[in-house]
Amino acid sequence: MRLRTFNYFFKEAFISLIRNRWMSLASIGAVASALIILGSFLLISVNFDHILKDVESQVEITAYLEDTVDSIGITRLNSQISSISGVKEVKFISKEAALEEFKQQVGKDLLEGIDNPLPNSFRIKVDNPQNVASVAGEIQNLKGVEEVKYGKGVVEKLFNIIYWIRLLGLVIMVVFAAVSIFIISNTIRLTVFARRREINIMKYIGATDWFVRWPFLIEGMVLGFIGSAIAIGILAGGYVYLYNIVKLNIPMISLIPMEEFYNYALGFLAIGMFIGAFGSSFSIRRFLHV
Amino acid sequence: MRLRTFNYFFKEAFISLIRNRWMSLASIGAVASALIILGSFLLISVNFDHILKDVESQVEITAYLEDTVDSIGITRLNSQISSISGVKEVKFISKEAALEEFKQQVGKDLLEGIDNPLPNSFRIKVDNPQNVASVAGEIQNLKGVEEVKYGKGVVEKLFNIIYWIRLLGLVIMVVFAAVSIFIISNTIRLTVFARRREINIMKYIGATDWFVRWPFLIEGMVLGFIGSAIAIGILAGGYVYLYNIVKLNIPMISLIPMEEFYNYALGFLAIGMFIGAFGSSFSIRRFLHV
Amino acid sequence: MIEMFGVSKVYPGGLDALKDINLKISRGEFVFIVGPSGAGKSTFIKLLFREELPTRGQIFFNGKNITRMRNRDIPFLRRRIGIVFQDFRLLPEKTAYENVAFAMEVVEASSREIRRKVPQVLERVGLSHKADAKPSELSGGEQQRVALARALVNEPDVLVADEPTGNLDPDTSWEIMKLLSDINKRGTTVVVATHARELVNAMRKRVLQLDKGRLVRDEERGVYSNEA
Amino acid sequence: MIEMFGVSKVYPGGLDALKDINLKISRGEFVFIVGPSGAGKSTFIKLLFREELPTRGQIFFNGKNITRMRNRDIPFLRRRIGIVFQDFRLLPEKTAYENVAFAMEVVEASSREIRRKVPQVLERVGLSHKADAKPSELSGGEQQRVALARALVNEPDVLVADEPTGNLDPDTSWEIMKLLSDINKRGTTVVVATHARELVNAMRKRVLQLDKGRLVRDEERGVYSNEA
Ligand SMILES: Nc1ncnc2c1ncn2[C@@H]1O[C@H](COP(=O)(O)OP(=O)(O)OP(=O)(O)O)[C@@H](O)[C@H]1O
Ligand SMILES: Nc1ncnc2c1ncn2[C@@H]1O[C@H](COP(=O)(O)OP(=O)(O)OP(=O)(O)O)[C@@H](O)[C@H]1O
Ligand SMILES: [Mg+2]
Ligand SMILES: [Mg+2]
Repeated sequence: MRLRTFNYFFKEAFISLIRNRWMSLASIGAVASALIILGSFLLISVNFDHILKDVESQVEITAYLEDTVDSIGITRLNSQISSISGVKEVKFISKEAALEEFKQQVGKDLLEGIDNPLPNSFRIKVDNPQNVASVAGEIQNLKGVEEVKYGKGVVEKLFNIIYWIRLLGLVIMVVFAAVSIFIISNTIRLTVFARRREINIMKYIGATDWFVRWPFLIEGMVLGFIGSAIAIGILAGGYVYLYNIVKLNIPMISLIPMEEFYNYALGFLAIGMFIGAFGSSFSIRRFLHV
Repeated sequence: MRLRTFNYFFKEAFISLIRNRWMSLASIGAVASALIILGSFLLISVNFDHILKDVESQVEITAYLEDTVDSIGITRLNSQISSISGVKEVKFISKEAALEEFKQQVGKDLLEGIDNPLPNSFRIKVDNPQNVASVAGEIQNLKGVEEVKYGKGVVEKLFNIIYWIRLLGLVIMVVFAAVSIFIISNTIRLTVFARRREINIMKYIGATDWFVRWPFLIEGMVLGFIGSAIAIGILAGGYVYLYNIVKLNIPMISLIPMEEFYNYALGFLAIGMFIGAFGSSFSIRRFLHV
Repeated sequence: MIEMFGVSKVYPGGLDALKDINLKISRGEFVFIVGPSGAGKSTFIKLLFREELPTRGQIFFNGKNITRMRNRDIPFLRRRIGIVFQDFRLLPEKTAYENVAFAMEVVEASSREIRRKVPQVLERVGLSHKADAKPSELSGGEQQRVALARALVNEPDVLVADEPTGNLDPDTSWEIMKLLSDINKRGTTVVVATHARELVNAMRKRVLQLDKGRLVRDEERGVYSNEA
Repeated sequence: MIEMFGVSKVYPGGLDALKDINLKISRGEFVFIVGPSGAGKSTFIKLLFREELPTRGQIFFNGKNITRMRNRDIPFLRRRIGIVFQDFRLLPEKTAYENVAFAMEVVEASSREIRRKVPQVLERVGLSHKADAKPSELSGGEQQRVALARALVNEPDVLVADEPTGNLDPDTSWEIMKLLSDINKRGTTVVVATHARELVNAMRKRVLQLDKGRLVRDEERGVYSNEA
């Protein structure tokens, strides 16, 4: 195929985009709509996941120490616990600090006048929530540790819930992606359908399949590109807007900053162009066999 | 317009659905896809709201009693608190029960051998989370109540977050609904576009606008109906499936049973038919003026 | 029944398809419109049934000024004119029978009437055996005859045919012309744009000759061309 | 160059459009195909360039059996045959110039070649002044001539024209026939399906007459019809 023919394909594709501007807009709209929906859901679920991770990372192990452990023992235990693989953070809570916290929690000096009944303790965070149980077990075995608590049961339940929420999110994501692809290719198919006679005629006067296909393919790619660029623009704009509102009004929820989605945006452009190109070249197949 | 003409419109509509079966399927697919997306999001957000309500209703007020209050005083306080407007549930926690719970919480009998330092208390739930602060204030004023706690600050923050999440959900819902309507009408417009010549010809041989429009309108309505019925079927099936999985695996999350969505389903049918009918009759407008 | 006063048509792009046409076609006349390719014959016909509006001038149909007609009255004008289009304009998804029947549905004829008249008119154009074929399954001449049948079926006041024998062999063309002549004898005004020299010469009807948009000849009992 | 052996075509629906056709058209011949409406002329042509496959029989083009041709070789067959379709088949979104140019793009001609030849061939069919008009802005006869220009522009081995003068006045028809005759004299095989009795009678070329799908006459220097 000559280079000049390729020039021709590009020229044809762009002329056709403009001549059929009405259908071009419909296709671009469909691509943009579908990707806006898909992208919104993606943003929601990625952020939700981010929040879930936050929740997971809140899970702590508390190790209560025997009253007999002195400050040397505490230092030793601290380094022993720190060296357990999977441990991310170790924090010592003296019995006084514990009492203070308890008072805070109950809201009043209920234990006033009596001896502090609370023990010294460590609070340990692990790097991966899945390791909580095993780390807790290892700490339990250390000398000087009287008891280990980590909300057994509750943590497993929480993880279970999080697991199911993630799975659900994934399922919905897959469904949405499939539906989006369907919507886009459906629209492109209709625009090709509206031009079925044109395709037939080209074939009748001796065009090869690829000669007919190329301009459509390029056209589809351009439509997909423009459509996904619009989707990305709207999503990015909307997200930044929301991000700032959330940051201002609900500081305790930390959303992922827009910058981290740049690679997703590229993915979207790729998806848009891919579906556009293959949607249209696939759709013309049935009109080529004349 | 004669009745027999109306019969004719219906006949025409159905014949055309079958003759243009390929485009009919595309339209039905578009309606179904858009409504599946919209419906999924609706189901998610209604359930999410349900869970948020659950969270809200977990907010409790704890009223610690003075040690001097005897069992008669407790009964009196119980009925006084109950009679405060907005109070939904009052539960008495004796100091022994509180100790037991504390032990449970800490995981070990840390307070062994010393006197129970904890006071008697009431735990109060309110009907509307917005009332927490005012109810707490009223209880504070009752004689025999030493202190009232309700996680001041935290509750307000929680409510704030919930407010924003709801608002976000609503915004996304509106966006999704708009995008869905766009997708559906876009597709219908394309199917009408593919038949533009046909519409012109009808007009050229003396058909009135309404004569051309009616079969399209009926056709659009049938397409919308079928499309939304399919969407409802898939959504209901998927939801019941998920509902059972969730019920089995995460009993602590209570989803809304399918039955409660029956009115939504009717709404969906109405939306589908409306967009189908008006989408198609609107789209043919520009081809009628010849 | 049809009157034109100073009618001109300039298509966007600057072409003068018709220039200052003045004429009168009376009820019951049979008129041929002749002229070379691009002379403005189809444009003349398009003005009659309001496919196009004239750029200047007035057109009256049965005393009504159709250039000033409201959009919603146009369908009723068109129903009184049966048209055979040069490019047929058949509905591609309907069979020959349905294409003809559709013209009757449009005027809300009863189904009994439809079942009676459609086969009758298909018979007259010699297409009974093709009633169930779609346009794409018909030969060029067969499509042309379906278009004619559709124009006839409602017994219009005027029958306007644009090149109704362009795809027909001489024998079939003759039959079609006889058919048009018959219909004319029963009182229908007939206007035929054509290139069929032999037929025009043989029929000796009124001939309007267009050339580059001008009406250059209007002759009773005329022939296709005065030269040759 | 074109040979048919026992070729029959039965359309779905049971109609025998062609029955047992045997014939040979040699390189450089000029052949008219005549016959009443629905006789099978267009079907004959559709078989030549593989729009339709015969139900039975073999067709050879330049010694190649085109009924056994692979799909991907069909475009190259079609490029050697210039076709004027009865229904024109112009690309509606392209101008007259672009429609003709497109046929050259298909064979990957250079843009210089295209800029040279397209105006030339439009000139030959008398449409230079309509180069920038789209089909919807052309009269019936003008569209037909664009279709002819498109068929000519690649200088095909065979020119096949289905009713190329159906929408043309006698004078223009004569010019077109002279054009076809010219082309034929320069070596191109020409096959014309037509109803134009006068032209066929005047040209005295080989005539193939079809009737209800049968080849009923094959006559050198023949006339349109032996009766009348
Ligand atoms: N929509 C249009 N826009 C611009 N020019 C047009 C349009 N329709 C027709 N024309 C031009 O107007 C002139 C008259 O066209 P018209 O169709 O009336 O010719 P005609 O007499 O019917 O010719 P034919 O015998 O070839 O059918 C032609 O030159 C044609 O190119
Ligand atoms: N796709 C098809 N399906 C079924 N029947 C068809 C199809 N195409 C053509 N026919 C029938 O085959 C017969 C021959 O058709 P063809 O188009 O070859 O006729 P023709 O000789 O070209 O006639 P005309 O002069 O009217 O163009 C006709 O009776 C026609 O109805
Ligand atoms: Mg014309
Ligand atoms: Mg034919």
